[in-house]
Amino acid sequence: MLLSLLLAVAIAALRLRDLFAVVMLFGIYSLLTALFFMDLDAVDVAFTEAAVGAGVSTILLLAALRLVGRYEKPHRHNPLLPLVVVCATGAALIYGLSDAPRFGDANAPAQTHVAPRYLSEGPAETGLPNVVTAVLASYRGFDTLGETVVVFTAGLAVLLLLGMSSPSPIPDFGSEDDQRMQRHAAKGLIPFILLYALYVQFHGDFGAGGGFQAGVIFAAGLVLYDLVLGHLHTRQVIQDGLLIRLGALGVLIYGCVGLYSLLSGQPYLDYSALAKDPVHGQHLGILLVELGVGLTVFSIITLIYYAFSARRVKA
Amino acid sequence: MTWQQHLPALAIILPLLSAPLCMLIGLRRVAWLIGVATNLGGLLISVGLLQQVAGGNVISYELGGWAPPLGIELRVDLLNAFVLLIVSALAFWVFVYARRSVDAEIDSDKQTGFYAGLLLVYAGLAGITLTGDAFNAFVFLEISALSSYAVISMGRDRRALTAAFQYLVMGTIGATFILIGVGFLYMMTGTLNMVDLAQRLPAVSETSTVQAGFAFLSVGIALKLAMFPLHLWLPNAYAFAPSVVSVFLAATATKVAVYLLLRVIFSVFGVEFTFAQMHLEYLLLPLAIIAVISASLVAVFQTNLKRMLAYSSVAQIGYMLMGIGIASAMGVTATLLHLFNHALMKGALFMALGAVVLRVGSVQLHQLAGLGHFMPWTLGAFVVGALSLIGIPLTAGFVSKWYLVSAALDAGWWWLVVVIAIGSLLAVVYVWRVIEVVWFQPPNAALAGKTEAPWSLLLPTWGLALANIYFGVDTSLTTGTAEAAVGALFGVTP
Amino acid sequence: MNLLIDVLSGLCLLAGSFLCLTGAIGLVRLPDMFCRLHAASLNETLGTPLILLGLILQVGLTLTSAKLALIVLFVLATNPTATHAMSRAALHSGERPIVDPEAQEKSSSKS
Amino acid sequence: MIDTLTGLFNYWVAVILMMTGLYVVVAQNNLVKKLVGLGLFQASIFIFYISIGKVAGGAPPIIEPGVELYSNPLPHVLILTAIVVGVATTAVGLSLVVRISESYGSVEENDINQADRLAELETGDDQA
Repeated sequence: MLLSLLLAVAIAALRLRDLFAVVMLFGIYSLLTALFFMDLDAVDVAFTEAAVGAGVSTILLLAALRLVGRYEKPHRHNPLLPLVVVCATGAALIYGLSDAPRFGDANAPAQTHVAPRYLSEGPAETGLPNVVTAVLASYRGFDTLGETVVVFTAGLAVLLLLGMSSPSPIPDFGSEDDQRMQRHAAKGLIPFILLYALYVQFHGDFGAGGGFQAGVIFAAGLVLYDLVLGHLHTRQVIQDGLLIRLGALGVLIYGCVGLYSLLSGQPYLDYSALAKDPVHGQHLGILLVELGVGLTVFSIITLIYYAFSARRVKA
Repeated sequence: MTWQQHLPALAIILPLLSAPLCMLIGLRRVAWLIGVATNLGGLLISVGLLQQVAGGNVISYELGGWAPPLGIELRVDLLNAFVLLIVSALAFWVFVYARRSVDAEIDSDKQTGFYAGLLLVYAGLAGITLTGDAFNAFVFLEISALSSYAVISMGRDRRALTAAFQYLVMGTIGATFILIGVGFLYMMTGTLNMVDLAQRLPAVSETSTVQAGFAFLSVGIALKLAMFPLHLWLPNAYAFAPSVVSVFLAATATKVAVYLLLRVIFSVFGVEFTFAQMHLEYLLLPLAIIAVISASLVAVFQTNLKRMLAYSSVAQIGYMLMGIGIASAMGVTATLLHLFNHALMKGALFMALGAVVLRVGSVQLHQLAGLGHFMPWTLGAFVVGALSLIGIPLTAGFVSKWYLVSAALDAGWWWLVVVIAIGSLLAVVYVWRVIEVVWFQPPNAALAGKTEAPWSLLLPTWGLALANIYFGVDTSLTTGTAEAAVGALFGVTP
Repeated sequence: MNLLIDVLSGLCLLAGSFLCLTGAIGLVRLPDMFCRLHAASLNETLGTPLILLGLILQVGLTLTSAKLALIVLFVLATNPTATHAMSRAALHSGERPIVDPEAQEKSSSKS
Repeated sequence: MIDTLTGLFNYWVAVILMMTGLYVVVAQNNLVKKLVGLGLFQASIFIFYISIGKVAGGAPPIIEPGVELYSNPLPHVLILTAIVVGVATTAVGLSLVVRISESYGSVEENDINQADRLAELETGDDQA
């Protein structure tokens, strides 16, 4: 049911020329995917997809549309080659799946080789009931370091491409009076959003969530503030140059936690070196690296949003 | 653990963390210094690693202290220690060269970010080279890819932007294909570790899932390494990127993709599966041959020298794939040697062009008539690199072609030798066009008053040019390492 | 007591679902932007909280019900604001409510 | 046959979604739409991965006393990383698109290619 909705949305996105509608459909698509992930027990992924796919991506796409124009030009194109490529890919996928283990099969190789070890030993070894966080931050912590660097790289790339935004008062979405209602609502909500972000940040070891989601939510709070109160206000709170430095700092926090264990004679990123009791060390290490992730994600997403929103439409 | 045992991790995290450090400090000169220091460190580390594995032993580094397949493992053997040496040596050399060229081509307020981006490209490549985990390779692939999109787009020409965009689309499709492939393999084996995969795959190698997984992995990597029909992103990306980026990417990025292909074909799946069962050579060889011939032909008609060299790179990748397609130890040795030697020659050639860009501001052939009289040293280095590219004896290029020809003859494929000869002849043609214009045509009036490139550019350029000659004469280091690495590669596979 | 709670929560759920359904039908059937917004806001401001209220009654006094209550508050705070912002934006971009019955005919046959 | 059809239903839909996304990327002319297509393509792969990890009757992998069967956490971890990579790519792609639109005045692939070709023909010089 959910899947057929997904399909309908995807095909509608393919056909529409109004890019604004396409972007909104893309957001809906992400939300539906998140629901679907929920259904498949992937709560952390659902959380992230809702925050990132439906939230951040959509905002970025809209911000870009403001700059490049909303309508796609009609054009003729020859769909033969793309169709061949797509059909070949599809055929290969279908061929590959015909021997695959059945959906939901508890005896599939994926479920019996490495994963059970995470589930049975993970909580004891890392002290965290949320196995996803445990695997993410400890067992495969190096991937997550890489992921944090990817976020940082994206911020760097956007900064190189669009440059630092100079605070300018132009984006005026209407007179004071026009925005009064949103302003009051937003002012009431923002503290709670930020509070919620902190909750997600520090509660990720027990429930769904973690540094990444928290960073996104924190950035969302700031973006909301920025949208409603105008640019000058937000930029008084926090500026670009500071943001990219905070992003760098987040990566360095993560990296230096690893370096610490390396210096104390353990392998890189072995958090058990952080405290006398290995499990305690793991817990501490995970908290610290999640903090680094949260910091980087928050500052880079805000930075990217700044870069897009400060850009003027050029004639 | 002693500090020597930490070298594999340090090789990756040193550049990975120095990039944010550059941004944290935010001064362009400091960033350059950090870059040089980091890359010097990286070079020393890779030499150290090569020494540690020289006897044929394999280092396994368990990140986070979790034994694979539970955690992520870095796995160093001769093959990737050799590739890491290529990448880090070139990275160091490029950074030494970079300062003047970057000052001329990049706005001063963006230089810090630019150096950080270069460091991230290097970190990503080092990560791909050393990791023993399939998904981790994907993550590092994306780090190097995202940062290369950024640094390519810093080119002065607006086409650098479209080239970077095209690369982004193709690169992301490639990475996503790799992700699908890894997913298929995970479905059938339940593991992501490459060694573990190699152990568990033979049992399920008959299933269509594994076969499709292999197909998706190969196509994804082929997109990244610009294998012939999937090479369209490469020429413009190299041609319009800043000079430093052209040098660095041409010398290293595709090499690492070739390494990844070798790893997948020989270590993860094994020769049994890839050649005896899937007959990869029927796909690789024809594509390699078409790549060599067609890309060389296109190169002949280019007027932009950087683009000419970029097409030449596509042809050279064709040679490397040919070596893999022969599927003998000799053939793969030729591929490895060519990885090394091609990095040297393309490095020298692109560095010489970078110096030309600095002085003349263009690499358009008709504007460079008689430039040899004004910049004899720069263009002298260009000639040395070009000779090596053709494969003249006593240059590095000759050694790898010699191995390739021997491998083809061993397999009894004389027609392949003919193809190699035609490719080399075409290389003579496109190189000669340049030499003729810059040395033997009367000087272009617009060039009056142009002077030789500064020492800070000439020295690294000549360093690489001389390396081309050195490794053409004394081949013991390169061939010895390559043969030993390939021996291990074929030895571990049943 | 249990029966009473069940009946109450059932009623809430039923009413909420009914409102959501009418809201959805209205969203499709009504002629212009503003009427549709009206329909959408109907199901959001009353339908969703009613459903959530029904769920709270089902769960009883636990942490989950506290979270549900927070969601209710959040929905009540944001949805009217969003509706307001959307209608303002529509008005700004030149959209006007349809008051003419003939135009209404035309527009509804078009969509 | 029936078993293949129903037992893999999730995967089939994911395949169709992947094909739709890939088609948008390859065939569309508008650069923004290409990026949306890339997003669709990647999101469908997320569905594929998460489906691998589902165990029928399993619970979310947050350990609680009394629950025996959990879904596989590993694909979740991988996809968390992949989602982040995806949004990073989108951000970089969009900033490229913005710059392209500023220097070419268009975000349609045909227009851009044509502008490049014209410039090269006029000057005989492909380095502006």
